[in-house]
Amino acid sequence: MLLDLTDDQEFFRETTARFLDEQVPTAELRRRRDDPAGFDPSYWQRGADLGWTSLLVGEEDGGGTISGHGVIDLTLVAYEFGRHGAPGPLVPTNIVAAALGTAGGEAQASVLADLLSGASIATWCYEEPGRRPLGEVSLDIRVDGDHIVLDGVKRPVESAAQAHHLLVTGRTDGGLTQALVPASAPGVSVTPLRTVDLTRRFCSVRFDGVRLPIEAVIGEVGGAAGEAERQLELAVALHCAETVGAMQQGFDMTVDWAFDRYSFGRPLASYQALKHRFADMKTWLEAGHAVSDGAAAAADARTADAGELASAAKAFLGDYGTELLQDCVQLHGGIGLTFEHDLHVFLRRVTLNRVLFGTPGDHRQRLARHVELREAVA
Amino acid sequence: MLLDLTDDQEFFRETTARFLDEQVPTAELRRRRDDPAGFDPSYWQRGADLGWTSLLVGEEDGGGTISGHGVIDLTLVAYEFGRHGAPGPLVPTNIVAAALGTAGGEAQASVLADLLSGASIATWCYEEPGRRPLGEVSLDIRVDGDHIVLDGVKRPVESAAQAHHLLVTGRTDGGLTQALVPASAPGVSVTPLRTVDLTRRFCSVRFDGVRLPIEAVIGEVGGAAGEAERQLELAVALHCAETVGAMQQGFDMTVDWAFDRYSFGRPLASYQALKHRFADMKTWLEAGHAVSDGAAAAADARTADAGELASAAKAFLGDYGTELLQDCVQLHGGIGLTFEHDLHVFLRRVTLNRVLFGTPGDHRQRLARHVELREAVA
Amino acid sequence: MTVDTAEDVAAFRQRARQWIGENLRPFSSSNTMGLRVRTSEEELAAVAADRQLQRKVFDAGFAGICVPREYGGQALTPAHQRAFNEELTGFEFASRCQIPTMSPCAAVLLEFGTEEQRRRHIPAMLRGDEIWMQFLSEPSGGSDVAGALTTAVRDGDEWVLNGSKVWTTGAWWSDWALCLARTNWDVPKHRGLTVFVLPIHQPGIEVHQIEMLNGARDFCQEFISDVRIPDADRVGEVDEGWTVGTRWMSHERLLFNSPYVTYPAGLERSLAEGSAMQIARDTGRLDDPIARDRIGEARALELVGRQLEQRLAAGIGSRRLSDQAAAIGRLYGGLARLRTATIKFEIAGDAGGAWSDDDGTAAEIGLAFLMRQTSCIGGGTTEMARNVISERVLGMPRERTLDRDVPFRDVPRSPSGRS
Amino acid sequence: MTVDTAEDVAAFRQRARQWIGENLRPFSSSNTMGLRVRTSEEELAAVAADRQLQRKVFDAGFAGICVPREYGGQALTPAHQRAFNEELTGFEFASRCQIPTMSPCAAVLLEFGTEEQRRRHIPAMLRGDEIWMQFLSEPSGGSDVAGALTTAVRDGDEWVLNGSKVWTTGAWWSDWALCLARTNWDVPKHRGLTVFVLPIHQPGIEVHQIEMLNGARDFCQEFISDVRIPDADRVGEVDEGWTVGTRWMSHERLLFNSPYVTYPAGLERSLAEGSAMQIARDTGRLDDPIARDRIGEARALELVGRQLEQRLAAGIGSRRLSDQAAAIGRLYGGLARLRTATIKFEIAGDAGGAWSDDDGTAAEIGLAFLMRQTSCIGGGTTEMARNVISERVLGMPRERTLDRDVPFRDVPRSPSGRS
Repeated sequence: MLLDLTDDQEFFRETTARFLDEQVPTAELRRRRDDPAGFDPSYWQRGADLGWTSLLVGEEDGGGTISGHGVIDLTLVAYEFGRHGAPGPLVPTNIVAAALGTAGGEAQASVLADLLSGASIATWCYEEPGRRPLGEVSLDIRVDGDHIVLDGVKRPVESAAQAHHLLVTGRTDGGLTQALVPASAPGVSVTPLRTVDLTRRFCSVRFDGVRLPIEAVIGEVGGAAGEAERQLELAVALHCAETVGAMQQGFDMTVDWAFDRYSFGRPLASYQALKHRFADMKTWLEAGHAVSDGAAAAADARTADAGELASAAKAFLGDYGTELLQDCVQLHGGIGLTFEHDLHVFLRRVTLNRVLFGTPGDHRQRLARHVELREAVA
Repeated sequence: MLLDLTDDQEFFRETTARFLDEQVPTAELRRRRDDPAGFDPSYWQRGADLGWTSLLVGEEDGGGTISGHGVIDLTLVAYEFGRHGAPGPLVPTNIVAAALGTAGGEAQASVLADLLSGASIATWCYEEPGRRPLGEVSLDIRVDGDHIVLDGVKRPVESAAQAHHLLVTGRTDGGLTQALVPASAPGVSVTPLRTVDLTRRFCSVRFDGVRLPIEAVIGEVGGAAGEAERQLELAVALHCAETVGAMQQGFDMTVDWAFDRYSFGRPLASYQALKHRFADMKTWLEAGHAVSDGAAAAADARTADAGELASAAKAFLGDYGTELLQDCVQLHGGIGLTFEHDLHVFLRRVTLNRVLFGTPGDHRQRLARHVELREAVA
Repeated sequence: MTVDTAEDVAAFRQRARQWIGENLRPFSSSNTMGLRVRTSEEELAAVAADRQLQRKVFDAGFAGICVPREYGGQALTPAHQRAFNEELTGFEFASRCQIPTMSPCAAVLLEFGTEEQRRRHIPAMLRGDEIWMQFLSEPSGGSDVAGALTTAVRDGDEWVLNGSKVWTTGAWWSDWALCLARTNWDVPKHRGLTVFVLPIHQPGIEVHQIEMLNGARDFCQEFISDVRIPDADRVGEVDEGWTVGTRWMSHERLLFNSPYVTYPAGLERSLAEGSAMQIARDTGRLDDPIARDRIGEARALELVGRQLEQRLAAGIGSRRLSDQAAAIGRLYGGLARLRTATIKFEIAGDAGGAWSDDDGTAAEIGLAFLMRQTSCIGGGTTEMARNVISERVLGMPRERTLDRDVPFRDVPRSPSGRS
Repeated sequence: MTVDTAEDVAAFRQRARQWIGENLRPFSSSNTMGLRVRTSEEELAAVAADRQLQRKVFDAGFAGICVPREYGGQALTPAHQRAFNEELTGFEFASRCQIPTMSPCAAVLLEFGTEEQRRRHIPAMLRGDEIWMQFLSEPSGGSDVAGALTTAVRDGDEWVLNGSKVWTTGAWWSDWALCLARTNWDVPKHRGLTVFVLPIHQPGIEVHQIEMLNGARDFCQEFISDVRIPDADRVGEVDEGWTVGTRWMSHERLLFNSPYVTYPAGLERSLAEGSAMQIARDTGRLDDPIARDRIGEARALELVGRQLEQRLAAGIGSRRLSDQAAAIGRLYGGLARLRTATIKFEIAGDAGGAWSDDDGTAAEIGLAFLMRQTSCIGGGTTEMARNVISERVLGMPRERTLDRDVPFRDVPRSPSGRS
């Protein structure tokens, strides 16, 4: 997270942090382990009141930022989500809200308003089963007169069983098309997946000849590749901010533990072999803060290197996020593997985030492509 | 190296170790940095007298083992070569001698006798330039009546500029063919390469329409794939034994250093962060001994898993050999990077061995293939 | 019956093979301890089945192969036990009656127990009537087991115990415990310990099942309040518990290699969940060079690990390596298993994070990844192994301890009182 | 001239840009210090060229931009120096007259030197007439620079120096040295040090060029025998050398960010030898997914490193992070460069071990791999960085030192006498 927030940003972050402290302490997260949604609608609505859903949407559409940099502001919420292991469809709802704010038509105005108010939630159906390069989409969106027809499977999709609206990215001839699909549309079937996470819920979503009026299309038919990439950058930046929050929390807990826990008459924090591992962890953590902030700032300013920075952030945080939390477990010993301990809440968060919207390996392939294109120009 | 050698093996190892102590102390290796061969013929001949060249050849052909397990006996020499950073074409000459002993005809009998006596040396031309899976050979060996014709390039080839005989592995139609080529044959051109090593010399060898009587073929035309694989297993096992020797020497030097060097009034060996790294290194070292010995025993006994164990040894030792020596450098600090220090002799050895006869990555691909074939059977 | 006149190993093996083939069912992981998450009812049923199975082996004369006859055993040699274990490969066995019941608990009683203690407990163990646990680790202790805070105070012919023990596998369905307790706070820590045996299920002992993050509930914690133990249930001398404790831990480290433990040879190796190659197949990455690179790496680690185990066993056996070199195998094994769990998770891709039951071997790989550090924590941490290797194998200076030469009550302890 | 009336940065930048464009040649790595292995003749020619170039910059009024006018400088601000450095990107510069001459040496003289010392040396430095070295590290010392054994003994108005210094880059062609010496063995180590300046080329100083394993001969070792220094060449108080030394090392850590150093902005980044992608191209692995994975990893490390440097600079600047947090950047940078060197070596395949000149960027990558640890040794080891991060940033207990509260002569030292 940024070291120098504005006063407004700091107040905003602090408000969300306090709200999450109250609403979703780790005991509450444990209690909700089998809750199908993982959160109450009222929780989400109160979060929307705090501004969780409006930061990527222009004021003319009912949104607004804290600092003029909505993406950065939103990463403050994401960071606190990571630090608390908080539930709620923060990433997907904001992605959909941003997409509707940018390219949504009249048909979607009321949907957007409901998303902003927290009255309804939405999710983005992007990734697909099976190995493929990140960003390769095969779900079929066919134009049939003044209708479109969707066929294919998306997974994993966050909160799909709770979402009222599904933003679906599919392929139409050579290009990408995005459509907003009511979750209740005939032909949509949602199957819960099992996950490593305790708080968030993911599903596989199948579209069997789902037929909608062409007004469901967001943006241009066959011309949504740029929007999809933009959404991917946002999703990655937000997950990275969450991951950094979870890393920070796990790290802080483990530093406290090292000072408090005595072994052979000395605190763990006095053992040089452990001290050096804490130094490594601190370095990964600060590097993680730095690149996560860099990716958020680039996505906010829509600079040319936003995609590359997002991939660098994801490649780095995917690997080092899990390594850091795993080393926190190691330093705790057996107690760090128990359900009653808080550590796994954060390990779960970074573990799942690591594989969402591209694994570190997927993003390294993207980075290589960036390097190749740049060197070809140079 | 094996923990429990027979008395004969121990005497044999010790004899070679003493000879190398005398003949090629590290100061001598430094002195020969620009020597085109890196060693004198008399050195090699005396080594042959000690038994360096005869271990993979049957008694009927003038060879003989120490323990009845010639490959294991030879790894004792290779281990001492690694521990001393010793020069001389140990690996290639033995590979060629083994090949001639197994499949050489009358035509090669005197060549083999000269290799065993140390009067002449030979090398194996196997690897080729450019990326390809390990073992894929493209040098062309064409049968033309009662002659064969060779066209292609081999590199890196050890001691090619000093060798009198070149065992060349090439492709004839669908199969592999091996031929023994006099280094003086018209059409053979040898170009020295630069290397990371100080003691050994490597070249690129070009064969331009090299024409030889068909008696030059070792074994069957088009039927040498098994022999080539066998030679590869031997080469890998011997390089692994060398690498373990170099690791042991670097490790021992660094342990001594850690006890002797004081920092802030304490020996380095008293700092837990360093102690834990020594523990890791010791573990890699013992694991390296173990798998190197395992690969040698399997190659000696020609068990079905010899190829897989060779690849496991190379994959492990390629990576951990260099990591161990690099950490020895780190623990020495700047002095470990100077030319006057001995450490780089061993770092060079493991670094070059790492990429000869397949990189660790090449051997990991081979291991995956082994797993796949086994699981297909199961 | 002496070793000379004992049945030779080949004949014993033949007899064992025949009996096993005629009487035991094929091995199934569904019933074996620790291999799956089970409901309490399922676990209790499995315990009862294990007791019956152990009784069947006992009645056939194959229980306690290395245990003296006077305690219900067969008085044969470790070679006989190995032969039995080899013949047992692929068959069911009483997993819950082996570790820690036979080793270290029975082993410690054989070495330090009174004649009465041995005659009372060891035959009961061999019949499956008594399942034992180790009351060794404590919540405050971590790697420092000699720093036990659980205290036994003498009261006439009895001792009164108070404290807490943890990481007892299956204590909630076990019968007896071997317990390390502090009997003197006024001497340095290793000199004020004593070992006892006690029944687990009695007033004053509350057994709490610990849920692990993957849902497993095998481990327990016990809260011990004013439990009274007759002095007859003391093992070894008062305040000499560390003498017992050192051997206790040495038996513990033997695991399935203990001559008192019946365990199908090679089982551990065959129990690995889906191989990296299977996961690649199930996630469509069989042709992905990166996945194959990782598969090759996992295979190399496995093969190197086997060679290392053989080298260490041979070297320790022939005294070319010190006993402490076993820590090298522990460190390698911990790190290799950790890396392999990571490789599998990486190959699984997003199915490692979110999966359906249709994902084959990729399903639940994410949970294994969450539990990854188990291999570097359980049975002594890799940090302790690194201390042992550097100090005991390489002879480097020992870490400074602040608890050696002072009365245990004066040892610095956590400011929060948590430890 | 005060800062108020100084030329503003924009105008200065404009003037600098014009002068640079009209007077300087494009940057070429062939002449720059430390970038290639050179013969002695080549190196001396490059030194002479650097002196001339420095003089040219001095004559144009662009040398010592932040140095006071009375010592030959321009008395401008760090912002002016940054602007100059930015305009210098892509142009030649006097690489051998910057570090350590201007920082830390000139910086230390400005802070602790006598007026006479400053007037004598700093203008000479700015004109390219004096090139300075640091006599700081010693063969015995490693990371412990305060443990200097080089000794200065007072003799009337003079001091007599004996000892040895090492890791002085280019001492054989340099003029003066800033030297840390022990003046009192009867007090704890930090309290018996004094700083001096001295000419390098004089009887009693033997300069030995150290050959590195890749053939480079930039580093030197000096053997100092009975060298006499007037007390006027002492810097700071007697036995207060650690006060000077602390600031000295703090200037040293600034490297190219020192306001006294002229260095083209972004140069370091552009100096990397063949990129991982170029090596992949030159070895035919451009389509190899594994090579591309590593290329992506190297790129991620580079981008993360830039973001981290910015974060640390901003945080230290705004006091949200302590100065000690710079060690985080040092550790990251060392490990990232190490990993990148390994990646390049791996991509090069067998050309990394044996190469011909036709191998393009893959040639000599093996030598860079042999030198890999340089990034984790030079300028303070990564081990020291980890100590700083854990102790000074995280506040963990300091390592026990046995040299703090005892007279330096009683500090435990190597049994072999090597250190």
